[in-house]
Amino acid sequence: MDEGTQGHDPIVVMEDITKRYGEVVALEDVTLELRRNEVLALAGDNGAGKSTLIKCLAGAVRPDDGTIRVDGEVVEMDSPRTAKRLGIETTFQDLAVAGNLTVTQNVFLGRERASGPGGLFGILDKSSMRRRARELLEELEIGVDVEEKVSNLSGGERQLVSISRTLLSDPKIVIMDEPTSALSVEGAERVLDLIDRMQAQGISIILISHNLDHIRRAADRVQILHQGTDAGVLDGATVTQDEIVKRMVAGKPSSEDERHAAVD
Amino acid sequence: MSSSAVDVSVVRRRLTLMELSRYGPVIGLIGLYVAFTLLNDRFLTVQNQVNVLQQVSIIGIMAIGVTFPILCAEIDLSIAQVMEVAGLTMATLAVGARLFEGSALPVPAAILGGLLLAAAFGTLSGYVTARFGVPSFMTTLAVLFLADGLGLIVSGNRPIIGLPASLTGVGGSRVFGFPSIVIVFAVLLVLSQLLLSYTRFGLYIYAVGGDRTAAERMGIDVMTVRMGTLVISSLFAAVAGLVTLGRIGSAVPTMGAGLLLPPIAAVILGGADLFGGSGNMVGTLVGVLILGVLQNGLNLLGVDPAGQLVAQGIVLMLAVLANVLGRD
Amino acid sequence: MSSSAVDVSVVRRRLTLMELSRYGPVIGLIGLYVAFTLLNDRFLTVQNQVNVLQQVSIIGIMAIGVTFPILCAEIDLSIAQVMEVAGLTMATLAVGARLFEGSALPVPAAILGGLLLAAAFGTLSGYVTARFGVPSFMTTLAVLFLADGLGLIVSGNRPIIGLPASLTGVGGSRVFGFPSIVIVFAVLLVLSQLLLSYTRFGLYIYAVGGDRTAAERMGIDVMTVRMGTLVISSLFAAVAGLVTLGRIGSAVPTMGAGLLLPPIAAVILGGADLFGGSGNMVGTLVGVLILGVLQNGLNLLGVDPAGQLVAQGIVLMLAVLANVLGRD
Amino acid sequence: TGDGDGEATTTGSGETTADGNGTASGDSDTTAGGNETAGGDETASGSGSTPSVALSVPSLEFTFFARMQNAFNEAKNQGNIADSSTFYDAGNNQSTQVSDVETAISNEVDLLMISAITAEGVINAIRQANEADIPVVAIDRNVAEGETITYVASDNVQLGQRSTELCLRFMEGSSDADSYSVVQLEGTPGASVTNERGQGFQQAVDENDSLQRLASQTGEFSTQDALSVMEDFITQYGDEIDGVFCQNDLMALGAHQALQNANMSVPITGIDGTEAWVERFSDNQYYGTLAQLPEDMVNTGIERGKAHLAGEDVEDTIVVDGLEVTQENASDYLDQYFG
Ligand SMILES: Nc1ncnc2c1ncn2[C@@H]1O[C@H](COP(=O)(O)OP(=O)(O)OP(=O)(O)O)[C@@H](O)[C@H]1O
Ligand SMILES: Nc1ncnc2c1ncn2[C@@H]1O[C@H](COP(=O)(O)OP(=O)(O)OP(=O)(O)O)[C@@H](O)[C@H]1O
Ligand SMILES: [Mg+2]
Ligand SMILES: [Mg+2]
Repeated sequence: MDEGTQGHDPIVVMEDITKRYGEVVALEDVTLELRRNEVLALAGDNGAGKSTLIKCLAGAVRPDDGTIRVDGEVVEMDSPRTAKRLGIETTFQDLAVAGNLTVTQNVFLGRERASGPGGLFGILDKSSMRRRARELLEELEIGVDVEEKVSNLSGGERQLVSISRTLLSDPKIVIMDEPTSALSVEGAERVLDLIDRMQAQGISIILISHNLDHIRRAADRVQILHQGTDAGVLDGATVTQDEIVKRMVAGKPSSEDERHAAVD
Repeated sequence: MSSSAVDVSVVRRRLTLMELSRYGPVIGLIGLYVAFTLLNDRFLTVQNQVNVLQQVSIIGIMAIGVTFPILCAEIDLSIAQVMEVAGLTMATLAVGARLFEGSALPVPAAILGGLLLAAAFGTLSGYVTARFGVPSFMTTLAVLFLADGLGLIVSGNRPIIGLPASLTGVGGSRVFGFPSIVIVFAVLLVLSQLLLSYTRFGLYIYAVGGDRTAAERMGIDVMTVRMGTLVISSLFAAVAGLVTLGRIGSAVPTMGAGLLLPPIAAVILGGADLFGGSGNMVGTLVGVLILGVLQNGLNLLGVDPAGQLVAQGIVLMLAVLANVLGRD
Repeated sequence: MSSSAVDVSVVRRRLTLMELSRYGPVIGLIGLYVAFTLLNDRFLTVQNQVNVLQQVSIIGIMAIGVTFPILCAEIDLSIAQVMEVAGLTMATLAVGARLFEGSALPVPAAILGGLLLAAAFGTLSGYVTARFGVPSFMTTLAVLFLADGLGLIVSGNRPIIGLPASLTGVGGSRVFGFPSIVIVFAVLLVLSQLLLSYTRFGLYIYAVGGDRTAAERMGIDVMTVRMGTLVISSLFAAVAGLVTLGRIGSAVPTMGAGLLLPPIAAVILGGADLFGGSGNMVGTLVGVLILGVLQNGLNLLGVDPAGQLVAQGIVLMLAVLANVLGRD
Repeated sequence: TGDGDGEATTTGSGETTADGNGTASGDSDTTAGGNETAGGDETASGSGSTPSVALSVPSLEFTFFARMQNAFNEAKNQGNIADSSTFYDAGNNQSTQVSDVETAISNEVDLLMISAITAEGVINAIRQANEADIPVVAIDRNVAEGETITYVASDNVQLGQRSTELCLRFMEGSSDADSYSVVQLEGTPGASVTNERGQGFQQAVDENDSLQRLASQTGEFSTQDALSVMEDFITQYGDEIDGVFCQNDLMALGAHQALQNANMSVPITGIDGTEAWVERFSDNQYYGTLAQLPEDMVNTGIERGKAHLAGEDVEDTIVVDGLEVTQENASDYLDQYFG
C-alpha cells in the first residue's frame, strides 16, 4: 500500500485505554489510531491484550479508563449494538456464533429481513434470507449447508461463517480477531483476498494475527502490544519479522522517536 | 452449558414438519393412549377426551408461558403465585370486594387490572435479571413471595364468589358445545408457536438461550429479550388465573397451590432444554398431555394414591427415556 | 451457558480465603442481623441464635446435599420426598411398624436401611441421567413421585411415634448443651467443603459443571461424577430425614412438605450458578442463614403471614441485588 | 392388620362412638349429634344394588383423609358399595379436584361424595354432576353452590371454638389467674379450614373475658413449621404464654416439642384427633384435641346417599360432632380408631 493515498485522517482513535480484570491489568494506557481505509494489524504475544483492546472498540468490553473517538466524535461504546450503529463490524476470536442456530440464522442475526410490524415482532422473511446466505457462502467458497446447525460445523467452517457475517451489513470499519487461525492455507488465502477487497471498497480494517506473513502481506501499519502496554507502531510494508518479534517480546524501545520514524 | 459430545441432537432445531415426525415424547404419549384404551373402555370416549383437554388447560397455559423463559435459559418460579394474585385481583376488582370494597370495575377493566399487575411482576423480575445479571431463579423466587403476600392482601385470605358471568365465561363457558378454556389454550398455543417460529423476537429467544454472549455480540438487545420472556410468562400465568375463575367458578386464595412444578415439568418433558436454546410449543403440548392423560387414566382405573404416585414416577422415567433413546 | 461479557466473576473459582472475603451475600446477611437487632431486643440473644441454627439445620443439610448436583449443572427435585421416605423408613424399621410390622431392626440397621434406600433412589436418577443423557430435572422428578408413593406405603400414611431414643438422639439431643442437629449440620458442611476444595472428586464436579464436553475430553469420568452428585444429594436428604425424626420427635408422612424450594433457593442465594460450575458450601451456608434469619426475625416481630411473604420477597430481591452489585 | 380393626370399628361405629361421646360429654355439653345417623343398621340392609361411588378428597397428606380412604375401602370390601367405586386424591390442587370430579362423572358413578378443598373451588364441578343427574354428598367441607343431597361434616368453626375453650379449661385447671393468654398456630393462609377454625378461635376469645389472644402465626399445618414458629413465640413471649391452640394436631406435635425443649409446660389443644398427638396425652393432663370422625362421615355419607337413591328424603345437613379427647378418654379413643 502506498502511504500517501490514505493520508493521516484517523477514523478511530482510542486514547489511554486501561482495562483491569481483578488483579490482572489487561491494558494500561494503550493508544490506538486507525486511519481511514487502512489495514492496521495488531500484533503481540499471547495475553498481550489485543483481543481486549478490540473488544473495547466493539462494545463487548467496557474499558475502565480512556476515550474512544469515531470520526472525531467521542463515543461511549456501551454495547455491541452501539458499535454496529457506528458501522463497526467484528469477528471475535472466540467467534461469537450461536451454535444452536443455523448458518443462515447466524449470518443474519441482529439484522434479519422481516416484514410486517417491524421491530421485535416483524415476520421473518426466511426464504429470502436463506437465498442470500447461500449466495454469500458460495461467494466465499464455503461448502456448508445454510440450514445446518452451526454447532455441527468444523472449526474452520465456523470461522468462515463468523467472517461472512461482516460482509452482510455495510460496515465502515471491520475488526477481525485472528480470522485465519483455524483455516487451511487456501482458506486463509481467501480471507486475505477478502480483506483486500474490503479495503478496495473503502472499509477501514483492524486485523489481529499471529501469522507475520499475513500481517506483512495485508497490513499498512502494525501496532504492537506488549503485556498490555503500547509497544509502538511499525510500517507494514517495510517491517521485518525480526522487528515485530523484538517488540512483541521486549516492548517499546527506549527511544520514543523511533516509532514515529518508522511510520511517518 | 455446552452439550455433551454424545447427545449432539440436543441442539435440536425449531419446528419443521420433518422434526415433528421424529419427535420423541410423542411416542410416550401414544404409548399412554394405547395402554389406557386397552385398560379402560371409558378412556377413549369423546367426553373423556374433552375432559382431559379441560383438565390440562390451566397447566397448559402456564406451561406455554414458562416455555419462553426456559427457551431463553431463564426460569420463572413465580407463575403459580402470579396466577393466583392475578385471578384474585380480577375477581375482587370485578365484584368490588375486599381490598377493592365498593369500587367494582367493569369486567374488561378488572381483567386488564389483573393482567397489568402480572405484567408488573414480570417486569420487576425481568428488569432486575436482565439489567443486573441476578439469576432469574432468585428474582422470580422473590416475586413468588411478593405475589403470594399480595394475593392474601387483595383477597383478605378468603374466597371470592358471586363473580359476574362475563368474567367466569372466559374459562367456564362453551363455544359450539366446546369448553372455552380449551379454546383459549389452543389459541395461545398456536400464537406462541407462530411467535417463536416466524418473528424476530422468537428467533432472538433461541439465540439468547443458546449463547447469551454471542447473541449480545451479534447485536441483539439481550436485555429486552430476557425481560420480555419473563413478562410473557407472567402474562400467561395471569390468563391461567383468569380461566381458572371460570373453571372453578370462583376465586380461591389457594388456587395456585401445586401449580409450579407441573408446567415446568411439562416443558422439559416435551423435550426443551432446561439450559435454554432448544424446544418448542408442540413439545410443551405433548408434555402437558402426557401429564394430563396419565393422571386421568390412572383415576379412571381407580388406582389408589400411593399406586398413582409410583405409576407416575415409572411412566415419567420411561417417557423421558423413550424420548432420549429415540433421538439417535 | 457462556458468561456474559459483563459479569466476568460468574466464572468464580473454588473457595480460597481471598474469595471468601469478597463474598457478596454476606452483606445481605449482615444487613438482616443489623436490622433485626435494632428492631427486636430478643433477636441477638444466644438462645435465639441457637434456635435459628436449629431451625435452619434440616434445610441446611438438604441444601449442602443439593449443592453438589447444582455445582455439576444438575438439579435434584426429589430431595424433599427422599428425605421423607428415608425418615419414614428408618422410623418404621426401628419400631417395626406398618410395612415392617413385627420386624423391628436395631437402630443402626434401621438408619442404614433408610440411607440405602435413599442411595438407591439417587443411583436410579443418577444412572439414567448420566448414562442416557436424560436431564436430571426429569429423572429426579420421576424419583420424586416414586419416593412419595413409597413413603405412603411404608408409613401407611400415618405418623410413627414411640421412636427409640437412640434414633431420635441423632437430631434431638444435646451435646455439651448444644443441639446435636446443629452439630450434624456443621460437620457435614465442613466435610463437604473439604471434599470440594481438596479432593479430585470436588475438582471434577466443578469441571463437569463448567463444561461437560471439555471435562469429558480431558479424560474425566463424567458419568461417575454426575451420578455421584445425585447419590450424594439423596444421602444428605436421608440424613435430613434422620435428624428430623429427632427434631419433631416422631416421623410424620408430610414432613417433607415445602422442603424442595428452600434448600435450592439457599444454594442459589449463596451465589452458586444454577447452570453449574461455580459456588461453594460457605455460600450455601450464607444462603441458608439468610432464609432462616429472615423467618425467625419476622416471627419475633409478629408480622402476619401476608406481611411475612411480602417482606421475604423484598429482602430476597435486595439480598441478591446486593450480591450482584457487590461483585464489581 | 389395620383392616381387621377398621372393620370392627365400622360395624360398631354408631354405638361405640356414641359411648365415646358420652365420656366426653361429661366435660362438655357436646351431643352425640349425627353419629346416631351413622348407625350401621342401614349397612345390613344394603338391599339389592350396591351403587358405584366416587369419593374425592383434598389430599391424603392429611391422616384425616387417609382415614376416610380406609373407611371407603372398607365399605367397598364389605360390599356396601360397588367394586368399581373409586377414591380420588386431589393432591391439594383445586383444579385437580375439579378434574377428579369430571372423571368420576364420565365414569357414570351412581353417587358422588366430595370433600372440597375449598367450598367455592368446586362449584362448577358440582354443577356438572347436577347436570349429569348424579347425586352429590358433601363431606367435611361443604360446597358453596350447586345441589347436594346432604352435607355431612363436623363444623370447623365449632371445632375451633371448642378446642380453644378446651384449652381455656386446661389453663384454668393448671393455674389460677384472672386472664389467660393463648397463642394460635394457624393453618395454610387462605384455606377455608384455616379461616373457619380461626373464626372459631376468635369467637372463643370474644366470648370468654378471661381469654386473651397473645399472638397468631401460620404453621402451614406442618409439624416442623409449627415447631419453629413456637420456638420463636417462646423467645418473644416466654412465660406470658399460658396456652397454645393449634388448628391441627400435627402442629400441636410441633408446639409440644418446642415447649418441651424449652422446659415449659403449658396446655396445648389441637383439632383432628391424630393418633400421634393423642398418644402424648398420657404424659400430660392438659393436652387435648377435638377428634373428627372421618369414618363416621364416610359411612354416614354412603348410607344417606343410598337412602336418597332408594327414594328416601335426606336431611340437608348432618353435623358429626367432634369428639373431645383428653387424657381421660385417650386410650379408649386410640383403641377404637387406631386399634
Ligand atoms: N474476562 C477476563 N477475565 C479476567 N482476565 C481476562 C479476561 N479476558 C482477558 N483476560 C486477561 O487479560 C489479558 C489479555 O487478554 P487478551 O485476550 O486481550 O490477550 P490477547 O492479546 O488477545 O492474547 P491471544 O493472542 O492469546 O489471543 C490476559 O492476561 C488474560 O488472561
Ligand atoms: N456433530 C456434527 N454433526 C454434523 N456434522 C458434523 C459434526 N461434526 C462435524 N461435522 C461435519 O463433518 C465434516 C468434517 O468435520 P471436521 O470437524 O472433522 O473437519 P476438520 O477436518 O477438522 O475441519 P477444520 O480444519 O475446519 O477443523 C464437516 O463437513 C462438518 O460439517
Ligand atoms: Mg486474543
Ligand atoms: Mg477440526
